[in-house]
Amino acid sequence: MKAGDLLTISPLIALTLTPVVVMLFAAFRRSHGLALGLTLGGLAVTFGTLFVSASRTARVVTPLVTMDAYALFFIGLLTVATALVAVLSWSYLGRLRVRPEEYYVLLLTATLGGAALVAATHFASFFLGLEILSVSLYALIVYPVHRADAVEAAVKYLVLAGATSAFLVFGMALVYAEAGTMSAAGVAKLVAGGLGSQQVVVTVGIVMILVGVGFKLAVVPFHMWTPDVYEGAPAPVTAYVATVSKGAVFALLLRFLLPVSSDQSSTLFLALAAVAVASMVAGNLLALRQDNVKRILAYSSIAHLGYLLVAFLASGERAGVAAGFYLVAYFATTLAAFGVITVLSTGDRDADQLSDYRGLGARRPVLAAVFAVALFSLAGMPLTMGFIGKFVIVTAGAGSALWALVIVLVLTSAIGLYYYTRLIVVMYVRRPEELELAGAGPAARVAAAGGAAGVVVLAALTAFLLVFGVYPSPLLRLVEHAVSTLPWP
Amino acid sequence: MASVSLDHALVLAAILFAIGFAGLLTRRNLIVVLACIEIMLNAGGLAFVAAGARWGQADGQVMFLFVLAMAAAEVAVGLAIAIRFRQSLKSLDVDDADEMKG
Amino acid sequence: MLGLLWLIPALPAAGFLALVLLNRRLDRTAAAWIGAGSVGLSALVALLVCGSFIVSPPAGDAYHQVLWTWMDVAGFAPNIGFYLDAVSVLWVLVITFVGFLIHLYSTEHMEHDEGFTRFFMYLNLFVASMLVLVLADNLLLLYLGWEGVGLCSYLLISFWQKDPQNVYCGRKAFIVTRVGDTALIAGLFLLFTQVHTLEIQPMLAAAQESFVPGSAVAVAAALLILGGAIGKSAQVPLQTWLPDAMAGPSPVSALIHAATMVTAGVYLIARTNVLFTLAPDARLIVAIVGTVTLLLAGFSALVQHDLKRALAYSTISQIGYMFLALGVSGWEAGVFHFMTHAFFKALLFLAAGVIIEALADEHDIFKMGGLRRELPAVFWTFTIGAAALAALPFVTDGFYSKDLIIATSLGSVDGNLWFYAGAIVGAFVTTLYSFRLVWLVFFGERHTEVSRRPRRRQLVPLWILAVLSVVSGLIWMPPWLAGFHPFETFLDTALPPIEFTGEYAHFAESALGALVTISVVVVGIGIAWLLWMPWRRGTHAFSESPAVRPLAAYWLGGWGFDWVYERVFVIPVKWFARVARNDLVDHVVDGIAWLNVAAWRTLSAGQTGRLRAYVAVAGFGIALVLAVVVLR
Amino acid sequence: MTILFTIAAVVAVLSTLMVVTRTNLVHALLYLVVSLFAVAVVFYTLGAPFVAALEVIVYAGAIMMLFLFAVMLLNVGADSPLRVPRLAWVGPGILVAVLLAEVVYGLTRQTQPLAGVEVGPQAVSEALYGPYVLGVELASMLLLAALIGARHVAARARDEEEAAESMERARGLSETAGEAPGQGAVDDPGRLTEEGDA
Amino acid sequence: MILLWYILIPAVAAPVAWLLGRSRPALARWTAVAGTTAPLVILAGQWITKASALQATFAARGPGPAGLVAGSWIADVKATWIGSLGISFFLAADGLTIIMLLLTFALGLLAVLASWRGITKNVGVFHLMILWTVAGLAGVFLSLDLFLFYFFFEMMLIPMYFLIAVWGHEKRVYAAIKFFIFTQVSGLLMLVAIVALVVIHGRETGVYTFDFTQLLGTQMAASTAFILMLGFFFAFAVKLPAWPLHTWLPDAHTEAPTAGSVLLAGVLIKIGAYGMLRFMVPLFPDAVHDFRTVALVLAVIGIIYGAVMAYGQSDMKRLVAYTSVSHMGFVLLGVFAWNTLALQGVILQLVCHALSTGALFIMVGGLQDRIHTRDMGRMGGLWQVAPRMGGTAMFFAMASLGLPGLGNFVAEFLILVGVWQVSHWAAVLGAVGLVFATVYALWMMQRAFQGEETHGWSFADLTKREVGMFGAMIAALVLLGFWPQPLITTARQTVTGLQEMTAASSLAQPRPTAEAGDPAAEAAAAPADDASGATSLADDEGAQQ
Repeated sequence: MKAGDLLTISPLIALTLTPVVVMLFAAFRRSHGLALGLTLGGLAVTFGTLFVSASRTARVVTPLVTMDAYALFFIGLLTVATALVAVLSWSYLGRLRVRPEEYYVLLLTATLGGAALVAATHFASFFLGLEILSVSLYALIVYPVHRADAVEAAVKYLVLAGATSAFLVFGMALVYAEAGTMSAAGVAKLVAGGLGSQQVVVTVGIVMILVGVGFKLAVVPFHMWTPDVYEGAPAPVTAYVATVSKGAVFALLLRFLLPVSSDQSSTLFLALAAVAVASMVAGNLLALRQDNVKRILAYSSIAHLGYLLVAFLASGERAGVAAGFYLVAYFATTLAAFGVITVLSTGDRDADQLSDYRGLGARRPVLAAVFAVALFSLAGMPLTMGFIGKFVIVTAGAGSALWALVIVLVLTSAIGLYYYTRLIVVMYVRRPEELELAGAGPAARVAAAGGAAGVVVLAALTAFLLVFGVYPSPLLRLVEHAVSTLPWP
Repeated sequence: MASVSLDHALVLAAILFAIGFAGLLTRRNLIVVLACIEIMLNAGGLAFVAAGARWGQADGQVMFLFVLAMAAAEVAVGLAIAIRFRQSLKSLDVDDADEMKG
Repeated sequence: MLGLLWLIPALPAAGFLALVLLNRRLDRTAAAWIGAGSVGLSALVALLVCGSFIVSPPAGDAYHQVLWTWMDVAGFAPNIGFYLDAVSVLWVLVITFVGFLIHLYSTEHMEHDEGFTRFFMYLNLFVASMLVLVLADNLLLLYLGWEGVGLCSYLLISFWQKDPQNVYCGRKAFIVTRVGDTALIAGLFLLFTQVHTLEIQPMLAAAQESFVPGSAVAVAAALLILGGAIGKSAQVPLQTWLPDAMAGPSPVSALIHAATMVTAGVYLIARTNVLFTLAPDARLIVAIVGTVTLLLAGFSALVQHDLKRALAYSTISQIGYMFLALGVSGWEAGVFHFMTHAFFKALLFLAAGVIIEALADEHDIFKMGGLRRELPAVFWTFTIGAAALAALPFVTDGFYSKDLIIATSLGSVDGNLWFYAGAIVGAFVTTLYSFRLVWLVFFGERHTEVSRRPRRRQLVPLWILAVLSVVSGLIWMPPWLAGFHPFETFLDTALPPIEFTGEYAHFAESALGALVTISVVVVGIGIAWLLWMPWRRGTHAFSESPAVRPLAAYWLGGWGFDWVYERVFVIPVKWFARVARNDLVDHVVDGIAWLNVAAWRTLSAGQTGRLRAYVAVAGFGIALVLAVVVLR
Repeated sequence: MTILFTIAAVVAVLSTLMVVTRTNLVHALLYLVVSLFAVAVVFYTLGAPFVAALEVIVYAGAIMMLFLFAVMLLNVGADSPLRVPRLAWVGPGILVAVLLAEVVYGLTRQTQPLAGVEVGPQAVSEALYGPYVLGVELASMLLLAALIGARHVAARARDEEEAAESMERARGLSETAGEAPGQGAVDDPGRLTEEGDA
Repeated sequence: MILLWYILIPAVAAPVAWLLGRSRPALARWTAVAGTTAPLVILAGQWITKASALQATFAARGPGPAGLVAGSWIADVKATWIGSLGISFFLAADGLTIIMLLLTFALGLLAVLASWRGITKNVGVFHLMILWTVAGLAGVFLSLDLFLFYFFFEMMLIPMYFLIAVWGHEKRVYAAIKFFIFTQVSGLLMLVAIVALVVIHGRETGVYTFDFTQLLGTQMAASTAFILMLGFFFAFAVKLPAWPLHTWLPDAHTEAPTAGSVLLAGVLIKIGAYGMLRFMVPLFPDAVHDFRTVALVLAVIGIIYGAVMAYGQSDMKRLVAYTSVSHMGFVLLGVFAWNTLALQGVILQLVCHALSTGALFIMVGGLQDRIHTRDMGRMGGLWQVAPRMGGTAMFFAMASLGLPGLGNFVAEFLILVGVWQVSHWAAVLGAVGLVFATVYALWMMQRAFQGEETHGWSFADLTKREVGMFGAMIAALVLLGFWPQPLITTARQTVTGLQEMTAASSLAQPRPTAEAGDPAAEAAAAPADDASGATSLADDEGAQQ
């Protein structure tokens, strides 16, 4: 690994140093503000190094990692998302009865895991990235240790993650045993070459790898953990799980299994299509009459991954752009939604009961507006990025004639309308005087001071959603540039 | 002769993996569940080493090393969480943890 | 002078607008002056215009005045324009003159009604619509007038809207006539599609060339127009609404349901006679409808208790005569009978109005009686009207017009014995029921006291109409009596003359034919006198006897048409509306919603919250995919 | 060499089966150790001596120790202190004996590894610090994350919760033994050993 | 550039109304009035100045890019919006658009005026929603880029949803969600159809664009064309509403506040008809021809079913809502008849229906403000209490049953004459629908206004403001009844342009009527106007406007 390579992988290095620095400072003086400051500083440096790495020509650094435009784009996305989560968590952690410093360290290591995943072109970096991400998340999920549901969520996540990682390892081993290669290009060649019958072992291997990936993406057969972990984990961590964890893994899936979309009759394609349909249907149906806001968003994220799979299954660069843009839209929307939950949550209970949101339009108009815009974006209504995202996916789907998938997407997103509008109705429609009459439930009292930073972040996110909902061209061009570096057939 | 025995190694790994997964499904004690996960990971490592042996490359063993590291990390956090589990739910039975459903 | 033609309908319309806008600020006299005044002025202008038309007929015996193009859509360009020829002159004169008399009468009759202004508002609108109907130069404008009069008849029938029964009768009238109008509008579509214009004269000319006589299109067009006429002129099968229309005030019955609106059908058929000449079987149907209606209504009139309902059935019967005349292509006879009928029927209704008002709203003729001395003026005018209705020979106008129709029904080119027999029987029955009313109302002992005497403004119209009922017949004397028939020559400029070329033509035209009808009438009067004067109690007992009672009740109810329509049309619609009140299709939509919720319930039950279940589901998913991979 | 492989494989399978089926937790863990030894022997037969050694040192050594510590901490084993009935040693003992025999035989015979070529530690370390150097760094971060995570989860929550507990305990102790509150050594096995930090 | 103003003015006025509303509600109302009257005035100005252009006999020309197919566009604005997907911000206006914009702004103004007293709770946001809907509507009628059309088509949903959900009556939440899902699902299906069309066009010509004028005339297999047409039809049939997809309308109209109902009935459901006229039929003429019989059946069922259901209702507002279903059945008939007469009738019907139903809704809203109920069972004899209201109600009931002399009759007559040339049975059943219309109109009058006054109601008759509104609408309806020519000339070029676009398809030839014995004359009666058989569609030499 030559000296120049260090510059190319400078973002990873920055992401590695930041948690170490935060940890060291925490060892000497435990101050919450300092931890956050360092974290944000580290993330800023990482973002800076992206441009340094971009300027480098040498892309491949050791067979493990390729820092191409695609990787840099997603690392940038992850870094920004982590920064937002960190700011959102600042007020939240203040109210928790646990030491906040480790939280930031774990957050940074998780982001490093994500960055490694995104840049991975080899089983080793793929596996290690995934595991760093998972291990950091175990601790993050159970961060408020005194909460019983956090522990329960962490156990479920840990056991399932462990099991699926085992599947992942075994799958990789099988592929390596048969194909002799562990690099993304090799696997792509295999998949493109058609996993014919003679290479059954390789197909089994890839399927087992998909189990690991499927678990992280929480698509249907592996989606069972999502609602419990979303509900149990603290709100900012849930936001992190829903965005960075899923986004990084999806970016990796796109890079590794790109050619699967070219041959629509292959087993793998049919399997993934079935998973996509099942996710869309189950995700939307499960959320229909759900009363817990975090569980609703959990199920809706399952459905949204189903939509993303449709984009993944569509062939051609247009589909890549669709998936990339939808990911950014999904990031912004989910962060906004969970941001609102975070700001509304108290020390001992997250604001996930419907009664917390009753009449929010009157009590907290700004937060209600942010949540409404986020919900409309999830539903794919115009003026929001969600609309352009859904439109771009439908175009990609129609482009490669995936009519069945597109129709299922359209119909299931209709079911989605019901529970999104149901939340909005709770927020706006109940007249405040009805509220007094009904004796509002223990509406979560919001700690006034801490929420300010969070609200600023939310406002920025909402603006982002609306601006790129109306005029998405610049973002689309950026995603096109990023996706172009992938080896499209 | 060499490849045959290597297939055996893979078969062995598969068997161990299956047993670990079966344990995961049946046993209710959290510690045993963690152990089963370790078994599955170990089987994965074995498969990797076998694959590496076939190609005569060191990659398999390097991957085993990483799997080893991951297993260690997993156990460490797992057991810490197990202790918290015992403290908050007063038992190690995984099925007790069904507060969140629906 | 003819240029003022547009003023005739414009004046009552202006009256209507004035009354609508100034509604609150007008007291009774002002309203009366505007209401009656506008129609009076219109009558005056009509007199001037028609006078100059008669004195110096314009070129082609017709005057066409176009105000503006109503709409111009790719070749379909009807305009708002008026067409005056002999037929419309007659109609305009009758409408405006009789209308004015009735307005005059109403200023007195409706004195104590709190909706006074509203009454004149609707009456003015009615006269305006009727004038537009008869003056329209194209069928679409005619249809506008057609529906306008339908609306006003609804508004006026349900004028006393406090009582829901009146409103029901108004609704029934409007809906039944609307059924007829649907046929008419379908006719309009057919005609426009065939000849590309709805302007009557060019349309008739184009129809003349392009329609093959007797072809399906010709017959269809004629029948559809007949459908419209049947609805408006209350002929079988759409006659059930007219008896109920008596719920309105008497002047309304006089103006709308005797003189003008109900004859709109006759006007329409007369106006589009070319279509009917092209479709002989359509003409046959018109004649059949006429005959059936005149008999059916005649018998019903014979058993009525209510004075106004009896007159209503008699109106249906007389219009049946007009349809019979038109059916046997005696267009001019029908028109002539329209004029004479307008005078004596308006007279009868106005007189009935006075009688009812005098006896404190008592409608039942068996409770009247002996009013000869109490209301002498009404007695004489009513009797003249009844005589004209019965076609008392030589002295009444009814005789001249009805006998002409009876003669035409036999002698004209399409005439035949059946129609003649029907006409004769009808004449006999008409004589019976008209003089039945006279004997029962004015002779015998008195049952109810007379509380109000008719005032002068009520009696003047009565006397004028009585004089007209006598005099108006003389303008068309039958050939065997005298050669004086200026009315026929006047009508020949617009309508084809009656040709007595049937096989019995000679007998029909001769004095002998007339003698038959005259004897029928005289005998009828005699029998009527016998039945209801000396043997009154006997006749009453006979009609109450078990054998006759069901038949009398059947006739009283208008031959069961109402009963049938209620069962066939009204009840199914009401039932469906009640059953499907909250939208059958909605249940389908709710069904889909329920399916979703059921799916949610099952799926969320699957989320047991237990870790091992999660692993099991994941395991099952993996096993499934692996099986597919291995087996495929 | 294949015989060695098969015997080790059989031992591994048997011991893993026993792990899953034993109701007594400690027995299960013992069998797990045996299973790891068996897998180590398999590695040796496959010509990966370095990894075999690692398996024994790290897997059996470190990870199993963690398990035993946890068991001890959670006081789960049939509520008796960590004594293991004599009979329980028989099963694992026999299996380990077999493995020992195999190893001795293998070492003395200098037999050829199954796959023909033996990938020694030297090759592994070349690969490790060649192409996979980034992997090593990432692995180190992985362990760091695990370290911090475990520490946070296991450590006592610093808030007033345990202060309340100590108050309670003080009251309880003063009633019974009249000792000065707040300094009684924590002997409740269920409690966590480490003293809460500052 | 004027076209941009029509969207911007209400869009800008919306937040202003909201902000001002927070301090003083009256200001919000006046901003809303300004937000709707300003574009109305500009539009009227443009209408008059462009009158000559509209009058001129139709010549296949029009401003805008060369690809602009035969049409009478009098102004257009075109800018690329999302270049990579071929989406352009393309607004264009012709006769039909002007009429629809007039309707939008007029009814927007009426909606604001109608809720002058009625709305007291957060007035600012209420007027924000109204102005937002008006801006969305203006966008829909102006946009000629299919994506932009879909964007505005869906964007309008949100404010209307809030209007119903927040300010509605008892079952408002159910009604709002039902309205929202119905329209959104059908909209999404249309989106799939649009995208499929673009993809097919792209694959055929290599150009991926959403510009309607270029997508026109895309050749594709008949079966695919039929499916795509169904996609469009489904969306517009829900909006129209056509028979089986209408169940959202009664709920939405009944539960919406007066302003909401006026906007809904007045303009929102017109988008269905407008969409069919502008996009669906020109894009898939042959598919429309094959689908014609089914559509006519649905329309006729809609007319009669709507009328009978209206008769069956006890809630007055629900009755009026069902009348819209019945009237829109005529529009569906007219669209699928697709000859000049029917199309002119359809455009006229859109305007007259908006006026008559809008007025009825304002009437019922006013009544509800006074006696706090819409149940006709508890009304009766209100004519004695409020004669002026009774008279106006009578007038608009007559308008809704299609009394000649009012605009509705002229529209329905033109439609039925046009339909007669295509299928006799449909025209006759349509005419029978008029009888049913009479039944429900008079039934409503009897139950509410006539009959004995038993419930002891006593309330103020129409206020000056209400008299002004109703007076304007009565004058408009009577004017349209006697002199509809201005509207007809404005729409003439559009109608001829539409016929031109489908001239090459089987839709243009009149269907040979199956009646036996029809003389040869029938075949000679080619489509009423003798539009020159200009086969070549793209012939535009108009310079960039």
